[in-house]
Amino acid sequence: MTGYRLDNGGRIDRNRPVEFRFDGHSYQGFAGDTLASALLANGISLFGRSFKYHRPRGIMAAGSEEPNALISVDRGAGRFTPNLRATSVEIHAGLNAFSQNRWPSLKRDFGAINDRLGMFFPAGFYNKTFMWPRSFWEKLYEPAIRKMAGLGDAPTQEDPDIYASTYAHCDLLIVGAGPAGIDAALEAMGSNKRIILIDEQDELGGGALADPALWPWLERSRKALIDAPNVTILTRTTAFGYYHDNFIGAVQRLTDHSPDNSDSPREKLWRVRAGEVVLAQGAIERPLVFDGNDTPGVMLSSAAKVFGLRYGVAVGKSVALMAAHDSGWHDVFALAKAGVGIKAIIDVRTELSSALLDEASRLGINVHLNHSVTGVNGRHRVTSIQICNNDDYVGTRIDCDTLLMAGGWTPSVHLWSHSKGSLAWRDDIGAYVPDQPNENARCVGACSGGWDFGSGVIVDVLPTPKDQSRIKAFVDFQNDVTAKDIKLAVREGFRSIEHIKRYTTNGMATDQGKTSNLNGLQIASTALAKPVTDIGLTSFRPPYTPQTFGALAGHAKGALFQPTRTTNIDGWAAENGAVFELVAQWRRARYFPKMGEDMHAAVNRECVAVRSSVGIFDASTLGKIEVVGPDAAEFLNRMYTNPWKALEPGRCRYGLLLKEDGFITDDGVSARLAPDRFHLTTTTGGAARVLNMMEDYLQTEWPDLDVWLTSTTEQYAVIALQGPNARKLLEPLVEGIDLSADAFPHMAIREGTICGIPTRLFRVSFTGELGFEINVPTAYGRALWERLMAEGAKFDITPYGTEAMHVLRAEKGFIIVGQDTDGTITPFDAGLDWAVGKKKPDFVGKRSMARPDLVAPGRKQLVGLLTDDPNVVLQEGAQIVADPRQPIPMTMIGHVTSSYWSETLGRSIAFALVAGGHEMMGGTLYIPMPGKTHEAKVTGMVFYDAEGARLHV
Amino acid sequence: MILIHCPYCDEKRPEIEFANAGQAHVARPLDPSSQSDEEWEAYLFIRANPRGRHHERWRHVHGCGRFFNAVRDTVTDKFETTYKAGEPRR
Amino acid sequence: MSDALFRNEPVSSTPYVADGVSIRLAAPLKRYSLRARTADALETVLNVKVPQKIGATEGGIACLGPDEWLLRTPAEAAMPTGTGLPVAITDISERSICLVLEGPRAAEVLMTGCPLDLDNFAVGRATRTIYETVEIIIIREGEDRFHVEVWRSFAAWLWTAFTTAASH
Amino acid sequence: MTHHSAFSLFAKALGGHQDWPEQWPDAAPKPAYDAIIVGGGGHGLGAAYYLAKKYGITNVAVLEKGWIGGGNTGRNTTIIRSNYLYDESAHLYDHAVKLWDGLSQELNYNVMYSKRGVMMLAHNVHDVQSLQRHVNANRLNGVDNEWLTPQQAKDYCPPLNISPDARHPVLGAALQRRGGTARHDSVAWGYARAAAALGVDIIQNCAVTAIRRGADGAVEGVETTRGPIATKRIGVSAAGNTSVVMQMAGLDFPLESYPLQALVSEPVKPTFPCVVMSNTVHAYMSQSDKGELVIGAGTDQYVSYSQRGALHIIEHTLAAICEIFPIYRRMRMLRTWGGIVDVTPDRSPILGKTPVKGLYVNCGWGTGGFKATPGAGDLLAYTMAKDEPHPINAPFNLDRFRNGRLIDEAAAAAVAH
Repeated sequence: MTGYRLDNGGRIDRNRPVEFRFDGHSYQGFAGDTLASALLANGISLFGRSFKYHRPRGIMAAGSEEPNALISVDRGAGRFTPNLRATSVEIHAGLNAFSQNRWPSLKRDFGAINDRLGMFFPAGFYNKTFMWPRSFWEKLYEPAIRKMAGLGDAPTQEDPDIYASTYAHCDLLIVGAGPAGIDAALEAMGSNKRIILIDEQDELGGGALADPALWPWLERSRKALIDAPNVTILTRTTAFGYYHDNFIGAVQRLTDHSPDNSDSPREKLWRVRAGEVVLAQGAIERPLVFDGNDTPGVMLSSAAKVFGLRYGVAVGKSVALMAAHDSGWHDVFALAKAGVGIKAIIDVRTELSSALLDEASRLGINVHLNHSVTGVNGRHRVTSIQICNNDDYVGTRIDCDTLLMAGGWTPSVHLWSHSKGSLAWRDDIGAYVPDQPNENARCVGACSGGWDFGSGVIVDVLPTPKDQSRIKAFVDFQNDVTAKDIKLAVREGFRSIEHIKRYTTNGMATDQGKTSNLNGLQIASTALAKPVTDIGLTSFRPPYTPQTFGALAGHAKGALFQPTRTTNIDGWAAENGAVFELVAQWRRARYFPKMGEDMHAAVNRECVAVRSSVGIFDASTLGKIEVVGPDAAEFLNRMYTNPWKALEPGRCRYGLLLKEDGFITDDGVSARLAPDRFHLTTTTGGAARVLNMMEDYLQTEWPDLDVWLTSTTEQYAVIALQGPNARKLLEPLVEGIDLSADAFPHMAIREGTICGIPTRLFRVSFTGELGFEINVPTAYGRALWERLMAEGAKFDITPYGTEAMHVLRAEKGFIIVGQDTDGTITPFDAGLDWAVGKKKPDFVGKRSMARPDLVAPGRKQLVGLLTDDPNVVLQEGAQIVADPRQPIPMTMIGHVTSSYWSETLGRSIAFALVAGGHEMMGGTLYIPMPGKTHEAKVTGMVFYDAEGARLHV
Repeated sequence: MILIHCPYCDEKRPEIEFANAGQAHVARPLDPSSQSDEEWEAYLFIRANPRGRHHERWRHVHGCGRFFNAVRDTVTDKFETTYKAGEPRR
Repeated sequence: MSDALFRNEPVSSTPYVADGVSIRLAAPLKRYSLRARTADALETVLNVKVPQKIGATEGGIACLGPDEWLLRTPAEAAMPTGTGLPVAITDISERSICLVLEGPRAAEVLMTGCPLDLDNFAVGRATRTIYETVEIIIIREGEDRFHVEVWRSFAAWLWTAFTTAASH
Repeated sequence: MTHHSAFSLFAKALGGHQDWPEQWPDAAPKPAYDAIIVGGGGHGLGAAYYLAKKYGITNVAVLEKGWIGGGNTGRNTTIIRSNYLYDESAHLYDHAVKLWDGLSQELNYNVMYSKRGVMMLAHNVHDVQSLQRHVNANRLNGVDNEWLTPQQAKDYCPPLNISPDARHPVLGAALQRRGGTARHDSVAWGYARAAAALGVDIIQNCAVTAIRRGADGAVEGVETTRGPIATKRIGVSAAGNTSVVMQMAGLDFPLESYPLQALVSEPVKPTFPCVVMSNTVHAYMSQSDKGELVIGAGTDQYVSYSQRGALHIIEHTLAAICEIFPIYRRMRMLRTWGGIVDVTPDRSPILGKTPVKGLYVNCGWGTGGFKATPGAGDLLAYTMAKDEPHPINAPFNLDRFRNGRLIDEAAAAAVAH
C-alpha cells in the first residue's frame, strides 16, 4: 500500500495518473477518482470547516449526500464554483480545488473560536440577543454574522460557459442505475417502450460499483443496455425534481469532468415527460449520534466500502466500526479482505447472528457488543476512541485513525415525495417508505425499503455516561446542529418537526437533510415522548441536489434569453445610427441623432422637419387585427365604446376599448375595408392582449356571431409619412389611388399599389400634419423605406423616432394609452366623452362606468399643463398639489403623465391627471420637486393647430 | 407543467400551450344595464376559489385557439374532465 | 419608377448545415388564414377539399383548430374573398416565414424547446405549438423534415435558437 | 417568560441551556374567548398581540390548522418596503415599516430586520416614468424613496449588470433605503411568544370547520377539529385559505388563490448587499443572513392549493436572475418551495369589516403580505376592538369592488409587489 492507496482493486485506471491541486498543493490520483478518493489516498483527512462552529471536518459519505467536504473549484476566469462536494467532483488534469469557510487556512481557522464559544450559540441564539443597543444590529452584529456564515465565496465574474436544454419523452423513465434500476431497464428493454435511464454518477452501477462480485454482471448489463436502440442512458445526470403529470427535471453535467473548457454546453437541462416512472434511488446510510461524531476520520461505513472497493483507497490504516446495523459488519468484512486494517467492531446491540460473529472472529477482528462510542480523540484526524459498555458504562480506549458508523438506512424517497406520493412509517427500519402513488410511478430496490444488507436497531443518541447537555453529538453536520439543539427546541415549545427544523436549521444545509432528517426526527420523538408519526415529516422539495442556475435557465442566455422583436425596417435604423428603446417585446427607434446631437437636439430637429416638410416613421409594431365576417360590424360595436355599424367602407374611425371594469385598456384607428372586413389597429404593447380579449368575448359570450379575428400585425410593414410634403412625395409612387384631398380625405383608407407592391394606404395622422400610413407586405418594408428616403431627399425627408412621435402627438393633444392613462381611467376622465356612443345600449365596460365611484366628483381627469416658466420641462411622474406650503405628507391631487419640450411652440408642454381637473381650466397648480416648486396653469390638451387646419389639406 | 386535455384537439398537450382564463360559467349578463351594483360586482369580481373541485376556463392559445371548460381539483391539481365552451356545466 | 422593391428576410438565405441537420429559409409562400364554422362551409367557397380533423393536412391546407385552417401555396393563386358568406379568408402571406429543418437530427433540434412528443407526431401532421416562449406552427413534411412557421419578428431569435441547438 | 438578552443567553449557557422555558405554551381551546383569530401566521399572531397589548383584549385565541408561521409567513422572500404609489397603500405599508423599526425590542425577540435597502429597477422608458412617479409621490408622502442612475444603482449593488446592451438594460432605479428584509420565522415566533405572555392562547392543529351565527346573523363562535368555541368576534387572517373560511359564513369573496414559488441558492459569503426587484424581468433577490440568495419566482397561472409549482416558472426566474446578475450563473439552487397567495381583483388587500356582524377579515395580500405583518396585525386588532376600521385601513374595504373605488397599484404602475 502506497500511502492509503490499496495495492490493487477498484475501478480506477492505475495506468492513468492525474495531477491536480487542492489548496495550492499538488497531488496525484488516478483516472476514475473523485477528489475525495484521491485526497484520501494521499492521506488527507481534513476537508473543510463547518458552517457555524467552524469545526474541522473530513469526509462523511462517498456520494452526493456528503454534508462536510464542500470545496470550490476554479477553472479559470468566470469559472469559479463554490460548495461542490469533494465526493462528487471527478478529478482531471489541472483540477484546482480549494477548501472553504476558513481563514487564514484550513488548518488554522480563526473562525474556530466559535467552537470554543459554541455554548453561547445554541439553536435560535440569534433570536435572543443582538438587540441592544438597537443601532448595533445593522452596523455591527449583522455584518459580523453574515461574514461568519455562508460557505464558499460567490463567483465574482460573468460565467463564460453556455448551457443547453431540451424536452424529452419516454414511456419509462428509470431514475437510478444501481442494480434495481438496471434490472428494471433490462426487464423493460425487450418491449417497444422508449426507456430513459438516469444516474447521477459517471458510470452505471450505483451500489454495485463497490461490489466487485457484481462487476461481471454489471458489464454484461451495461453492454446490453447500450446496445438496445430503445434505451437512452444519461449518466452524470441528476433527476432533481418530479413535477405534475410525470414531468421530471434533470440536469446532465457535460464538461466539468474534463480538463478543458470548451465551447460546448457545460450542463444540459432535460425536461422529461414519462409515461411511467420507476424510482430506484437507493438508500442512504444513517450516521450515529455521539460525542465527537464529526471528527475527521469518522465516516459512514458504506462510504468506507465505496472508497475501498470502488476507488482502491483505504480510509484508514486502523479502522474501527460503530454499528447499529448488520450492513456495517459486511462492509468491514469486505474491507478487511481488501487489505484494510480493521481494528474493532463495536455494536450497540447485545445479540447478533453467529454468522457475523464467526466471520469477525475468522478475520481476527475484536468485537464489543452492547457497547457505544462515547468519545473521539483527535482534532484534524481521529487518533483514538473511547467506548463504554451500555449497561455499566465501563469503558476502554481503542487507538484507531478511522471510525465507521453504521446507523441503518434511509430510503431516498425524495422524488417520490415531490410527486406527492404518500409515505408510510416502518418501525422496523425506522424510516418512511413509499406508500400510495400520486402519479404513474413505483419505487424499486432500496428506496422502497427493500434491501438485503441485514437488520439493525434504531438509536437516537448512543448511550453515554456524559452529561448530555455538554456533549457535541452532531445530527446535521454541515449546519452544526447537535442532539442537544433539537432537545432545546423541544424544551422551548417547538413541537412540529417543521418548527424544530426551522428553529435548529436541522436538514436545511446544502445536503437538505439526507443524513440528518431521520436522526433529527428520532431525537425529537424521544424528547417529545411521542411516536415519530405524530410529529410530522418535513416535506421534500426540489431539487434533490443543488443545481446550477445556468442549467435551469438552460439555453435562455444572452441572445437567446428573451426574443427582441424587430421590424423589417429595424436593420436600416440600426445602420443609420438610431438609438433604440424597448417597448413591450419590440425594439423601436427612439431617435436618429446626427453627428454630435443629443436626444434633445435630435428630437427637436425631427419634430421641426415633420411640421415643415415631411418625416418618415416606422409604425410597423402597431398591433393589427383583421376582423372578417358578416357580423364584423356588430362585433366591433359591442367591443368598442363608439358606434361602428354606420362606418362606410373606405373610412377609418378611432376606437376606444375598455375592459369590463370600465377603464381604458387600448385604442387605435381602424378602417372598414368592406362591409364585412375591418382592419383594426391596437397599441404596440396591447396587440396580443386585445386579440385575446376579443376572442374571449367572441367565443364565450357571443358565439352566435359570424365573425373571425386574425392577427395581421406582422403581415404588414407600416411606414408613416407625415408633414405638409407627404402627399407630394407619395403621389408619384402610388398607383390606383387618387391622393387628392377630396378623393382621399383624412381618416380614409384606399387600396392600390406603391412602387408596384400592393398597399393598404391609410390617410391618418398622429402628428396633426397631413399624413399617410402605408401598409405593405412586411418583406417589402425596408425596400419601400429606402425608396421613400431616396425619393424624399428633395424634401429633406427626415426619419423620426418614437420620442419625436410622442412630442408631435402631445402638441396635438393625442393621448397614449398606458402613459396618459394607467388602468384606472375612464373615457370621461381622459376627456374622450366624444368617443363613447351615448345611444348604444351596451358595450364592454359600459355598465361599470355607472358604478358609484366612476361617476363621483373629484376623479382624476386628464388636462393640459403649461408651466409658468416656459423653459421648465416637468418630470413625467411629478406629483401635483394645490397648496405647495402644506407640510409633508402633502395632499396630492394628481401627476404629470407626459411632458416635453416643444420646439415648434418654443416652450414646454405637459399633460396631467388632476383631481377635478376639467373644472380647473386656467387655475394654477404646483409641482414640488426637490429644491424647487414649479407653477403651472391648467389648460386644454391641444397646444397646436387647435382648428385642425394643417390636417385637412 | 401540467398536461391538459384539449376537448377540441382531443389530446393532452403541455400547459405552456394554454392560458388559464379564470372561473368558468361566469356568464356576462345579457342586459348589463339592468344589473344592480351588487349583481355587477358578483359578475366582475366574486369568485368561488374552492379548495377542491373547481370549474375553470382555459384557452388553447398556442394550439387550436379555443376557449374551453375544465373541472380540476385545486388540491391535487388533477383534471376531472374538460369540455367544450357552451356545453353544460359538469 | 425604377426597380422593383426587394424582399428583406429576417434570417440568412444561406442554409445552416450541422452534423445531421440543416436549417434553411423556405422560399416565399402565399399563406391564407381560412376561417369558418365547418370544413364544408370552406369547401363550398374554395372548391377544394379541406381537411376535417385538427392536425390533418391536405393539398397545402392544414387544419389548426375547429374553425381555423392554414393554406400555404407557392402559387400566386387568386383567392376568393368570401364576401357576404360566413367565412373569413385573410391574406397572411408575409406574417410568417418558414424554416425548414431537415436531417436525422431535425426532431432533436426542434425538441430542444418544443414540448411536444415528436415521436408521436406523424408525417403529414400540422399544429400550432410553442418553442420556449415563441409561438410556432410545425408541419411534419417527412420523417426527417419539418416546416416551422414563425412570425417574422421572432424569426431571427428562432434561427439563433435552432442553429445553436444544432451546433451542440 | 425569560427575558432574552446576551446576559440570559450567557447565564443559560452555563447551565447547559437546560432551563429555557417554552416560548409559548401549547394551549388547549377554552370554551369561549372574547376574540378569536383564525390563522396563526404573522398577521394573525400580530393581531392577537396587538389586541392584548394595545386594546386590552387579552382573552384571545389564535386558531391555527397546522403549525404557526407555516403558511406564507414561512414561505416568502421576506422583503420589507413601503414605497407604494397610492396614498392609501403608502400609508398602509409605511405604518407597517414604522412598526418593523423597533419590533425586535418591543417583542424582546430579534426578528433581524435588516434595512439593506430595496432597489426597484427600471428597464424601459415606461418603467422610468412609473418609478419616478413613485419616487415623487413617496417624497411628498414622507416615505423615503430616491432615484438612482444606472451607475448609482451599480454602486449600491455591484453584481448588477448595467450594460446598455442587455436585453433589459437598466435605465435607473428607485431605492428605498429603509426597505430590507427580516427573518420570517422569527416574526411569527416573536409575536407568538409576546402574545402568549399577555395571555393569548395559541392553539395549533386546530382547524376551523364552521362559523356559528345567531338569529341576528352575528357570529357566535366557531366549530373546530378540537371542539366548539364561543366568541362574538372573529378575525380571519387565513391568506390563501380565506375563501374557504369565508364560505363557512356564507360569504363569497373577490379572491383567487395561486401557487407562488420561491427558491434559495446554496449559502455563500456576503456577495449581495441589498434587495433588488425587477418587475419587467419578473425577478427579485436578496441574500439572507445565512448567506443564501433568496429569490422570488412567479405565480402559476391557475388556482391551486397544492403548494406545488411548475418547473418552467423556475426556469424563467433563473434565466432572468442570470441576465440581471450574470456573475451568479454558476451558483446553485438549493431549495424551492411553494406558497398559496390570495389575490384580489385590484391586487390590494382587504382589511376590515364584513357584511357579517362580528366577522372581520384580513386577506388578499397576494405576493406582498410579509412586509405588512406588523401593520396588518395592528390594524386588524384595531378594527376588531373598535368595530370600525382605522383610517389607514378604511380604504381597503370590501365595498370598493362594488362601488369601483379600487386601489390598483398594478394597473397604475405595472408594479404588483
